[in-house]
Order: sequence, then C-alpha cells, then structure tokens
Amino acid sequence: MTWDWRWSWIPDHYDLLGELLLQHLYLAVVPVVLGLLIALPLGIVCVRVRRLYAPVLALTSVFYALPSLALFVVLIDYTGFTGWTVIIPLTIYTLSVLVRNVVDGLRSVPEHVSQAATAMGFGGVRRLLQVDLPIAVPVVIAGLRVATVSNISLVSVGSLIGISGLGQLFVDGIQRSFITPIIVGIVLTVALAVLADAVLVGLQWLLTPWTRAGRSTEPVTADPAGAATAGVA
Amino acid sequence: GGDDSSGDDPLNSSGGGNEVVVGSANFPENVLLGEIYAQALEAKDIKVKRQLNIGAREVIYSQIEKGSLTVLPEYNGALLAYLDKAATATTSEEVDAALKQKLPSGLELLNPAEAEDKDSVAVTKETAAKYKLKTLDDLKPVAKDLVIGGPPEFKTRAQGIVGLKEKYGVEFKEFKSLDVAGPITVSALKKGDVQAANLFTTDPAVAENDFVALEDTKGLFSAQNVTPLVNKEGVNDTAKEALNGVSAKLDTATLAELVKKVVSDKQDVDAVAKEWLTTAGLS
Amino acid sequence: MKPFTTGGSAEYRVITFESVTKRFPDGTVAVDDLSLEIPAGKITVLVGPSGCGKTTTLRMINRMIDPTSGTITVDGQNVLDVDPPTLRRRIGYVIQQGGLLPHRTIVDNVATVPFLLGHDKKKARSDAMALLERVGLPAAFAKRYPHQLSGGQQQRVGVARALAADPPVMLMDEPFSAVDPVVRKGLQDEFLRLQTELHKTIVLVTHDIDEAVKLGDLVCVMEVGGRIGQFDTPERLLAAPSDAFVEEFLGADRGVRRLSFVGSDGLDLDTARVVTSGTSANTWRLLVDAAGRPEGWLAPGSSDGPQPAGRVFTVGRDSLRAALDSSVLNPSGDAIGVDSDGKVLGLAGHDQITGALRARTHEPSAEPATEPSGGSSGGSSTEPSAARSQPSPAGAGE
Amino acid sequence: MKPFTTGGSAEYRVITFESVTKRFPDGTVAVDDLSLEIPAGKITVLVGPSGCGKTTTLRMINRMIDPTSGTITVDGQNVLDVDPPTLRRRIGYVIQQGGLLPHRTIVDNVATVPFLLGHDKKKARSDAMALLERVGLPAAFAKRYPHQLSGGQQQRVGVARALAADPPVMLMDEPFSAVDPVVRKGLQDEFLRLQTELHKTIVLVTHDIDEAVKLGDLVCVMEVGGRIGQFDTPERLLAAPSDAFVEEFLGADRGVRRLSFVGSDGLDLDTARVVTSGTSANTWRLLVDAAGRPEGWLAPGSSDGPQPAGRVFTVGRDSLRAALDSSVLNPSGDAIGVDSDGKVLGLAGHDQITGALRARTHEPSAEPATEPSGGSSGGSSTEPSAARSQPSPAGAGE
Amino acid sequence: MDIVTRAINWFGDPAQWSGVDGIPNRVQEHLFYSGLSLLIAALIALPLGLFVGHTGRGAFLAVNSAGAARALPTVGLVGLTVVVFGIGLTPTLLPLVALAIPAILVNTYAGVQQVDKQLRDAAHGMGMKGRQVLFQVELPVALPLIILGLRTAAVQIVSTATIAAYVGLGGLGRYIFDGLARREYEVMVGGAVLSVLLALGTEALFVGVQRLIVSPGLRQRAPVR
Ligand SMILES: Nc1ncnc2c1ncn2[C@@H]1O[C@H](COP(=O)(O)OP(=O)(O)OP(=O)(O)O)[C@@H](O)[C@H]1O
Ligand SMILES: Nc1ncnc2c1ncn2[C@@H]1O[C@H](COP(=O)(O)OP(=O)(O)OP(=O)(O)O)[C@@H](O)[C@H]1O
Ligand SMILES: [Mg+2]
Ligand SMILES: [Mg+2]
Repeated sequence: MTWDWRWSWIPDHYDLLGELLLQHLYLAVVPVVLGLLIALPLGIVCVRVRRLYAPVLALTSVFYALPSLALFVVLIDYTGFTGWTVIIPLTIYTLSVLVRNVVDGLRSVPEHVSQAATAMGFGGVRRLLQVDLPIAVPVVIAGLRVATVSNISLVSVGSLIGISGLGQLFVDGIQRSFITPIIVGIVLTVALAVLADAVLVGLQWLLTPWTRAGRSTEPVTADPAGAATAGVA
Repeated sequence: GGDDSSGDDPLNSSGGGNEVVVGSANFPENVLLGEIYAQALEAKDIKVKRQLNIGAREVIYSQIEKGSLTVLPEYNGALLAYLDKAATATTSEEVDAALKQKLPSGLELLNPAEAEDKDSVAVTKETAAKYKLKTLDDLKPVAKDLVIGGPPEFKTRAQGIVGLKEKYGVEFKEFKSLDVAGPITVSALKKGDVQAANLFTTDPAVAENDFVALEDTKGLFSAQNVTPLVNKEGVNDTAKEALNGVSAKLDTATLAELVKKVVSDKQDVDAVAKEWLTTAGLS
Repeated sequence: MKPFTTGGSAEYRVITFESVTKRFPDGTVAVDDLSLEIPAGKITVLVGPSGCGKTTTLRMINRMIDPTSGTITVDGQNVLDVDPPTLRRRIGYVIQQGGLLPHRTIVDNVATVPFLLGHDKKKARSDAMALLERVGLPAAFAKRYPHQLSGGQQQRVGVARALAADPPVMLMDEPFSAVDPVVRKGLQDEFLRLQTELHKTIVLVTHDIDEAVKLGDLVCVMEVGGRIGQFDTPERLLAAPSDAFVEEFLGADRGVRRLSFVGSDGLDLDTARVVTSGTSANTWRLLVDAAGRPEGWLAPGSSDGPQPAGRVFTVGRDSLRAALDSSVLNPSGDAIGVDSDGKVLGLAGHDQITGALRARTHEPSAEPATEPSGGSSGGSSTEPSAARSQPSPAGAGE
Repeated sequence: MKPFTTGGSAEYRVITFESVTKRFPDGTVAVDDLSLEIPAGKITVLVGPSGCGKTTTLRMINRMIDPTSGTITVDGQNVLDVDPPTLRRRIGYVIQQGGLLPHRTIVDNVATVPFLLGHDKKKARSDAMALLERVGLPAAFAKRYPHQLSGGQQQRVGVARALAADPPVMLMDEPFSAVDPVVRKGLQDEFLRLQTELHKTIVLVTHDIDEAVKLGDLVCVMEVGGRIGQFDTPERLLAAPSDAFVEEFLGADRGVRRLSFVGSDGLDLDTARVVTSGTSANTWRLLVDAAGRPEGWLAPGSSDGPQPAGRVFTVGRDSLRAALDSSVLNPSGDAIGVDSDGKVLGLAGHDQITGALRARTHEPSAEPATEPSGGSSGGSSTEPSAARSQPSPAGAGE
Repeated sequence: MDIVTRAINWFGDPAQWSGVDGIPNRVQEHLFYSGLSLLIAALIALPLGLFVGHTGRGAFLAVNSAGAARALPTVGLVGLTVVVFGIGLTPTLLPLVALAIPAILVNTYAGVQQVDKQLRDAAHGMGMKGRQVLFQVELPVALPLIILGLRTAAVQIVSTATIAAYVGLGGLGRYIFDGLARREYEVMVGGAVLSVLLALGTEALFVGVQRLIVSPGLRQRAPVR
C-alpha cells in the first residue's frame, strides 16, 4: 500500500486548514441564509394559496434529486470559479428542505390560536410576524439544522470541480494516496457540522423561551380535542 | 450569478483585473506546475490567485478562453490534440507550429520547456511477460482480450483509443473510465480490473509498481512539452518573462523528481515548488 | 321577520341581528333569516344541538364570518362598516381551547390587545397583572407560558385577556367545555361573580343546557339551521318551553331545576319548634346553641340525645331548591332556614315548601313568552344573579 | 388494617387488597396501606380528586404497576404469582381515549385478545362482530379504522374489546371522560344496560362524583394519598357521608340526588281526582281520554277548558325524584303517575311525595355504613339497575 | 436550446440503449449499487432503531451520532476507502451506507418512540408481551415514519450513487463524469436527467409501498419529517 499516515502533516498545515475551514463554512452557510430568505416568503405564499403547495413541493423534490455534481458542472460555465457555483445548488437543496418546514411550521399554529389572534384584531401582516412566524420557529429551525448539516457535507462535492473548502483535502489525498488529509478533512467537516448544529440549537433556545419552560406539576386536563370533535356519537 | 466573473462579484475573491489567475488540471503534476508558475509570478511581484486542481482540460480550457483563468500549465501535444482532433503533428516543432494556427487569438502559448510528460500505455510486469509485450504493436493480437483504463477523455481523443486503432490497429475488449493517471488508475491496473492503462511517463507509480510503459514506435502520443498557456489580456510582459524563465529551466528528469517528492514523499506542492525555484534561481 | 325579543322593557339593545342569513360556499345554510336583539349588560346564552349555527352566529358579530345577507349592528353601528381588526379589538373573544399565544408569557397574553392598540407596555402589563388577580390567578403565574398551566387556568387567562381592553361586549364560544366537570363548575361560578362586578354585554355559546340555564340572563335555544326555538329567561324557558323541540332539548328534571329560580325569602318559617334546651315532645324540634346555630334534632317521643342536623339553607340568598334539599336531608323533613351568619331563622316544613312552589311556579306557564322578563312576582327574576352567587345553585348534577 | 367492606353479606370477594402500599421511585406515595374488598358481579367505582391514587390502585390489579408492599388477590390468587401477560388477558382493561390500535380495523381491534390467545381467527372475528352489536355499533363499522369513528364510538369499541375474551373482571380508567357530556351520558346508559346482561366484576375509576353515583353499585371515595374516605353504596354515601372530606366531595344537592335512589312504587296514588269528563269542582282534577292518557287539568272553580298537563312519571320504574319533578311541573302540584303504557294510574299529591321521602330516606342515616347494602326497604336498592335503566334518572343536571 | 436537442438526440441514439455504456446497463448498475447500499443500511439501522425506540436505551447516543453522521462528507469517505481498499464495490457502498443509516435510524427510532403512551399501555393491558408490543403495535404504527426514513435514504442514495463513477465503477455517474471530462454535455445532461428520474421513481416506489403496506388506519396521521 502506498498510503500512509503522517501526524506531522497536521501542525504543518494549520494555516491551510484554518483557511479551508472558513471557506467551507462560508460555502455552506450562505446557501442556508439564501435558502431561508427564499423559503420564508415561498412557504408563506404556499400556506395562503393552498393550490400552490403541491406543485412547489413537486418541483423542490425534483431539485432535491438532482445530482450535485451535475449542477456544479453546468453552473461552472456561467458562474466560473466563484463560490456561486457551489452556493446556487446548495441554496436549491436548502430550499427543498426548508419550504416544507416553513409550511409545516406555519401550519403547526393551532387553529384555535390563529382564530383567537384574528379575533383579537391582529391584521394579516401583524399576525404573521407576531403570531405565526414565532410559533413556527422550532419547526423552521429543525429544517435549518438538517439543511446546514447536509450542506456542510455537500460542499465537499465541489472539490471535484476545484471549488470547496475542506473538500480539497480529499482530492489532494486521493491523488496522492495520502490518508492524513482525507481523515483530517472528514473530522473537521463533522466537527464543523456538529458545531453549526449546536449554534442553531442555541439560536432556537434563544428564540423560543416558551418551549424550554418546564411543564408545571399541575394536572393538565384531558385532551380537549376529544371533547371538541366528539359531537353526537 | 452572471456569466462572467468580474471583480465586482462579491463571491469572487479575485481582487481586480490586474490579478493573474493560475489554474491547473486535477492531477498532482499539473497542480505542482501551476504552483511553480504562481510562485515564479509572485517572485516578480505579480498578484496571483490560484485556482488549482480544477478538472480535465476539457473543463479548464473554456475557462481560460473566457478569462476566468489567465495562466495554465499545458502540454503542447495534448493541447493540439484537443484543439484539432485530426492533428498529426508529433514532434515538438510540428506541434508548436500547428498550435500557433489553431489557438484562438485571445490565447497565447509561451515557450515550451524541455520537460516532457507523455501519455503512455502501461501494463503490469506480469502482463508484459505473459503476452510478451514491449511496444504498442505487440498489443495488436492480444488486445481483444484486454481491458484498458484511463481518464474518460482517453476514449474519444485521437491520442487515445481512437489513435491506437488507427495507427496500430489495436482494439481493446473494453474501455474503462478511471481517473487522470491517478491512484484509481494505478489501483485498477494493479488489481487487474484493467490490464492496460493510460499513465504518464513522469508518474512515479510506474517505477514503484514495476509497470511497463509500452514503447510508442509510431509516434501516436505527441510531444508533450510543458508549456504555459496564457490569456493575452490577463498577463503582461513581466509575467510572460517569468513563465518563460520557468520553461527555460525545467527538464524531464527534474519534473519527474519533483512529482515524486509530492506524490511519493507527500511533500506539499508549495514547498516543492519553492525549493526548486530557489535552486533554479527563479525566486 | 320581526326580531325575537324578551319583551317591552326599554333595555338598550347593544347587538342586533336583522334577517341575517349565512350560507357557506358549499351550500350549507348555517343561519337562516335570524333576527335577534341582545341586551346590554346581560349574559345572553346561545344554546342548541351541535351544528345548529351557534358558532356561526357568534362569529358574525365580530366579523370572523361575514353574513350572506341581513344586517348586524353593535352599538347601533353596522358591523360591515367597521374595519374588522378595529371592530375586533373592541370585542372580547373567548374560545374553547383558550387560544392563548403559546409563545408569550401569561401576562403578555393578557396584554395582547392593549399592545396591539399601541398602549404603553408597562401600563398594559400592570393592568394585565391586576386582571390576572381578578380572575383568580396568582401573580406567580404571570411569567409562565400557557402550556405550563392547566386547562382551567388557561381558560381564566383567556377570560382575562378578553377583558384586557375593557371591551363593552364579550363573545364566548363554549368557553368552559374543554375542562373537566369539577373545574368547569369552578370557572362558571367565578365567571358569574366577575359579571356581577363588570356588567359586560356577554354572548356565550354552549351546547350544554345546564350551563345555559346556570349562566344566562337570557337563553336563546337554537334549532338546526340557525332558527330560534325560544329566546327567554332561563326561568320561563324551564317553565314554559314554547314547542316540543325546546322541551325535548331541555331534558328531564326541568321541574326541579326550575326551583332554582324561585327565591326562598317568601317562605313562612316556623320558629316554634326551634328550642334552646331539650325536653321530650311529640314533634321534631331543632335544638340550637347560644349563638343560634343548629345543634341537633330532638326526635318526637324520644329522650335520646339529639340527632345530627342536616343541611341548612340561607333564607333570601338560596333558592327554593336549596330549601327542598335541606328538607330531604333533615330527619324531620323540615328545611332549616338560617341567616347569612348561620343563625337559625326558623323551620320550613314540607307544606311551606310545596305551598311556595305552587304559588310561585305556575304563574308563567299560563302565558308563555309574551310578558316582560321582569314582570313576574318574587325577587328571583329581577335579580337573577343574586340567586346564583352561591356555589352550586342551578343544576344538581353539574 | 381491617379491610373496608360494605357489610356482612356473604358476597364472593373477587378482588382483595390487603395493606397495599405503592411508593414510586421518586418517593411519591400514591397508595398508602390500602385494604379493600371488591365484590363479584358488581360495579365498584373508585372516585376522588386528581392525584389521589385511583389509577395506581386500578393498575395494580392487572400488574401494570406492582405494589411496593401488601397483597392483591384476584379470584383468591395472589396476582404476583401470575405472569403479567397471562393475568392481563384474563382482565379486561378500558382506558380513557380507548387506546385502540390505529392500524387495525375495528373488528380486529375487538378481537385482539382472542388473537393473542391464539383462538381461531374466523371465530374470533365473528364473536367480535357480535360484541360490536352488543355495544350498539352497527356492523358497517367493523371494517373501519379507529380514526374514522367519533370519540364516543371509539369508547364503545374499547369496551367491546375488553369484553372480547369474556373476562370475569374489567378495569376501566375514566372510560367516559374524553367525550362531551351528551355523548358521555349515552355511553353511561349503554354501559349500565350492558352490565345488567353481563354481570361482570367491574372496577371503574372516575373523578366525577355524579358518574360514580350513577354507575356504581359501590362507590369508594378516595382521599389524596390513596386512603379510603368511604366505601359504600351510592345511596348510603349520599345519605350519610362518613366525614367532612367525603361530604365536601359529594357537593351540593346531595339531598335531592338521593331521591333518585328511592323508588316511586310505594306512593299512595289518588285516583279520585282522575276524571274522564269535566265538570266544575273545587279541587284540581285531571281529565283523561278513553285510553286513560292525560288530557289536561281542570282548574278548581273554573269552567275554562283544561290546562295542559305537565310531565308524568312511570310508577315503579321512575324514582321519587321523577315524581317530585312531575309535581313541580303540573299546575296542581300533583305528580301524575302512569304505567308503562302511559295510562294514568293516579295522582300523588305533595303530601304523598313528602311522606314517602320522610319514610324512606331517613333510615340509613341513623346507622351509617354497617348494614348490608341490600337491607333497606323498597325495590330501588335491591334492583339498582332497574331504577337506572331509564335515560336520565340519577343526577338532575347530567 | 442546443444542449436540449443534443440531449434528446443522445437519448434517441440506438447506441445508447445497448452495451456496457448503454443506458440499460448503467441504470442496472446504478440500481444495483443503490439497492445493495440501502439493504445493508436497512439491515443495520432498522433493528437498531427498533431496539432504541422500544427500550429507550441509548437513544441520546443514537440520535446524536446519527446527526453527526449526516455530516460525513461522501467524497471524503470515497477517498478514504479508495485509498485504503483500492477501487471496487467497497468504496462505493461504504459512503452510501453511511449516508443512508442516519435517516433510517432516526426515523425508525422516532416512529417507535412516538407511539402513543396510551396505546402502549393498552397493549400491555391486554396482555401483550414485549415482543408482541413491538411487532404488533409499535412497528405497524411506526411504519409510516419508518418508510419515510427508508424513502429519504433511498432517494439520497440514488442521487449520490453517481459517485461510484468517481472510483471507476459504473452507474449513471459514468455519464456525468465522462461527459464532463469529454465535454460531451449532452451525455452529462442525459445522465443527470436519468438520475433525477431514477430518484423520482424511487420516491414513487416508496409511496407505492407505503400505500400497500401501511394500514389505512394510519393514513390520517401525517408523518413527521
Ligand atoms: N366554513 C364552513 N363551510 C361550510 N360549512 C360550515 C362552515 N362552518 C360551519 N359550517 C356548517 O354550518 C353549520 C353550523 O356550524 P356552527 O359551527 O355554527 O355550529 P355550532 O352550533 O357552533 O355547532 P357545535 O356545537 O358543534 O360547535 C354546520 O352544519 C357546519 O357544518
Ligand atoms: N410513575 C410515577 N412516578 C411517580 N409518581 C407517580 C407515578 N405515577 C403516578 N404518580 C403519582 O402518584 C399519585 C397518584 O397518581 P394516580 O395516577 O394514581 O392518580 P389518579 O387518582 O389516577 O389521578 P387522576 O384523577 O389525575 O388520574 C400522583 O401524585 C402522581 O403524581
Ligand atoms: Mg360551535
Ligand atoms: Mg388517573
């Protein structure tokens, strides 16, 4: 076997690793932000205009099924060696995940809550901003976590066309049958993902104080839905 | 994203028009050459952006045409074969002459180096012994039982499967797409997934694995002098001088030695490049 | 169609329906040509079987649903002329599951409408705290989130929230039905107590006739299709159901329940048999202590110690029903009437009670639903909430 | 501790608790030194405030929870000696939301235990169909899935399922509390009807005292900490609460509710004032038609047409409470007693009713909780379900 | 436009429909890698998920390591296995299996764990034993989520199995890599279209399977993602 492991490679390349890490993070996070910015209005529209949701969902799942490499290659003709070549496909993936979560999140607002909000005189935009969106936060963040983690993993595919952060370590390692950069790259990618995930969990913690307040010990009465739907047997 | 990658694009880290963008294909020797060019340019205080390890020539070439890349380490024969599938030139001189005509006006080839890295068809020692193979001609009677591997583009280009058939009448049982003379090709050859493979003459793996590179008696594989290809608008005369300086000093033995340092000794390309440039007095 | 009304008294009609019809896009006619006048400062209950259009009727008032035809006015103004959010902020709304905003603390939930109206946040919060206290929630709950409260507590918050902007009108859609019977009863009592202080105009929807009778100053029994079966005071409803549907809907025990609406203050109390020391006699006598509180019964012809006294009723405050209960629970068959301090005022024998029943309860049935609500004798109907402020006066089984 | 029992009658005690204590790992003592004997073939209701240990007590019977100390026997056998699955297959278990398997059809849900026992599938299914019919579900429901049924229908399936293996014992934990009051009442009535056919030993948990009184042959009122407040027949519970906690828990209206347990068959009916043609007289008289059905009241001293007759009660079947109701709802103050065909048997005046009350209702209170449950006179307590099989006999407000 | 016509022509070319490099063979190869990976992943993740969900043991570990495993870069894994094991099936399957395990594991676990407590209680109360509860109640009730997990994994595998071409194997990735290297964009586009179609077909297949094996009684309950 021509591969071997060299510890010394790691300290020798701290600078490179730092740079790649940052680049990787950048390439993974920008799509998440862009995806969110698109998914929010799109999701809101889909909730309002129910007929739109099915086609949008179909479209996003087609996007989701596109092989990332093919997208990169097609895009490189238009966007060259800019980050866009990676960012656009990843934005599309993020979008596919997030639209669903935004819609689910907005729909997770209990009917009686939105009814009550309307009845208290919340107008359309206010209701969206002050009631629907905050309540949707946990579900949206769940989607963001999935998207972020999978983006961090997907950025590496960009290395096959020369654009990526930590993915370069893989290409380099493969070309030289050198496992040290490959393993370091894998470890750093996973570490980055875990860290990014932790940040999102923290964000959720900050944004949703109500979910972390423990349940009181007082008995909560029987599921009201049962009483509401029973009607006459 | 737009269809050009000019400097006002926030995601394009290239600072401005005066920056030289050095690209390379995705195999270690080419990456190393790119790095050598880059450092040679930097030695002349030219701002350089590296865009190494991109992909096959087929991908890179369009980028230098557009100006996304401005400098590429090229191999003159291969480039000609790419630009003119019917090209017949094989010697360095013929190739360079033919290239001058084919090259688009925006691009310019600088001076070729003496260093050559030719394509070759290699087989294992055992295969060579079994079929008594020494030259490509020897393949003719046995090729129908053999599978050949190489980079995907090897299948369709003249200096590949096509030329093998035309010049030597050699037809393999099957072609398998592998990587550009990289570990996958080497591994496939070693494991017997393919019995013949397209490897480079500078590849240290050939020696390390006792592969036998079959002799190209009919000059199928053209001269492959390492030559800087530049986009005229992207480089000034100082830069051209620097790149020609590299060509002047680089010979085949040196190149093979440098590649070995990177691939076998796992040294970093930038260190290897720097060391050589220093010894060559180019830094 | 001539509006249903409870009679000629010059009450200010704060909400009116005039020939209102609601037909949903799918063709369902939920409310059909409804005319109704809802008086100010009273609790009006809409009751009826499931799907009869109660919720639809209620929600047309604050324009959660717009009528297909007809006019609805609140405070004399056609609701269609008011921008819905503006209208809604003036009308409190309480629904079954509470509809609390899960992401806001209790105090912020209560202050929602003041916040919406752009009131000073600090002031709105301190007002909200006062309201929480008013609905019987400890201040410690203010910083909690809705899910940390029990169903009953959430309902209280819902009521507090509806009161926060001090709206003259409150709409309540089955506000107490999501909680268990014990908690429900507590909430109902609390609610009645609150209303005696606030005198809001309240429209309350329920499908539980007992709740309707217990809570309503006026009860509107609706039939499927949003037609009015009867619109009357609970007392008159029980006394004289206008048709078979209403009678059927009122269910069994209508009679005994009526007694809840008859005050006990007209009873002739027998004081002769209330004694402070025991000697043998041939009638049941009640022994009282120095403070006048019941000590026990002295059985006729027996010189044993006194037998324990059963339940008592408070004269004036309690209804005839409580008096009847007392008579059943005392060994002599007499009801013990006490004053608000628990001092015995006298005994009401069976004859007294049944006499009072006969005297009071058969009047309205002769002339159903045409007389003004305050017209009949006795204090009960002019001051209905007085008879109700006791813990559980109305339905026995609630 | 001496077990609580309802007296000396030689009933077979199918389930016994002996000094049973349950302490949860977190230190909560849910049940403390409980001793109890549950008779065969009867409905025993455990009732008490939330958290008092009812569910824990129930679940120890089928070993869903094992006691910390003490012994529980079913059919004389210590439950700890039986492998839990085996034990549980012999004991039906019904819980609040039904706990139906959502992925199985209704008929397969009902046949779950027979399937588990390895019975013939076809036979199990046809038995299940029969059970569905028995609990009042149309055969068309058999192929549906639980979510396609309303809450009340799901509850019926839950009961059918518990009955499927024909277990001698059924445990029911708040089986009717997840449905609305109207449906709940229907389920309760259905359940009582079923029990008159099946005579299972049933232990039922509820926190609703009205439900306890309505359903239980015996009611065990539990206090927080799993102690027994009182274990008695509903009638005696209402008549003589053993302590302040129990009395408080029983709530207001205890007296009138007691009348539900007194049969109306002992009433002396006055037939003299039942007439077939009207002439003026000085008493209220009831005009009946040729079939003996009430036509209306003739007022004393008036020659106007007859006034409409109010509610009637069925002699024997209805309780004294229904009779009282009838008397309040008729203008003369008399209750109209009819037979099961609606033919008038006679009138019961106030004096009759109150006389009956006095005669019947004060006996038990003198000697609380020592007499056998079947001991008092009258048909109601020896045949309790007879008085209950009418739609709404017990609590007025239910 | 041109590329579309070229891609259509490519599909129309009879040469594409036979031989080693023909569409049928490539699709078959692709399905083979995908199916095998999914099978291996399911054999690992399903029992694990059922166990963790049923017993609640190791849930924290399972869920979190599955979360981290989602971040494993496929290219890195391919590289690592290629360098260590050389080319062949292993470097193709290992990353794909690694890709599929988290989705299957987490959904299976969540499916079982989310089974209504009341329902589990009722099952025990009827005298079911642990295994019976698992296989007669928890598993069937969790089925929609389990199938969702398998479906997600399968789609991911199918669209990622193109990497097999990177290590010299076949499958639809061959078209993408070869087309790229040879600047035959119609081939690349053709390969991409085929792999999207395959992914959608896979999705449809699982929806069909779900229809077939999930009890109609569970359809009402919208599965969580
Ligand atoms: N948005 C709607 N579209 C179509 N029909 C509707 C709509 N909302 C209500 N309905 C129908 O209108 C009728 C009245 O509904 P409504 O909700 O007012 O009844 P309700 O008296 O409040 O009943 P419940 O006691 O069950 O709450 C019902 O038949 C109902 O099905
Ligand atoms: N597994 C447990 N661990 C700790 N404490 C428990 C557990 N189960 C029940 N308890 C506690 O034991 C006490 C009795 O609980 P149990 O469920 O038997 O009450 P209950 O009478 O059925 O109440 P409810 O009417 O609310 O159902 C309560 O204080 C409860 O909090
Ligand atoms: Mg309603
Ligand atoms: Mg309980």
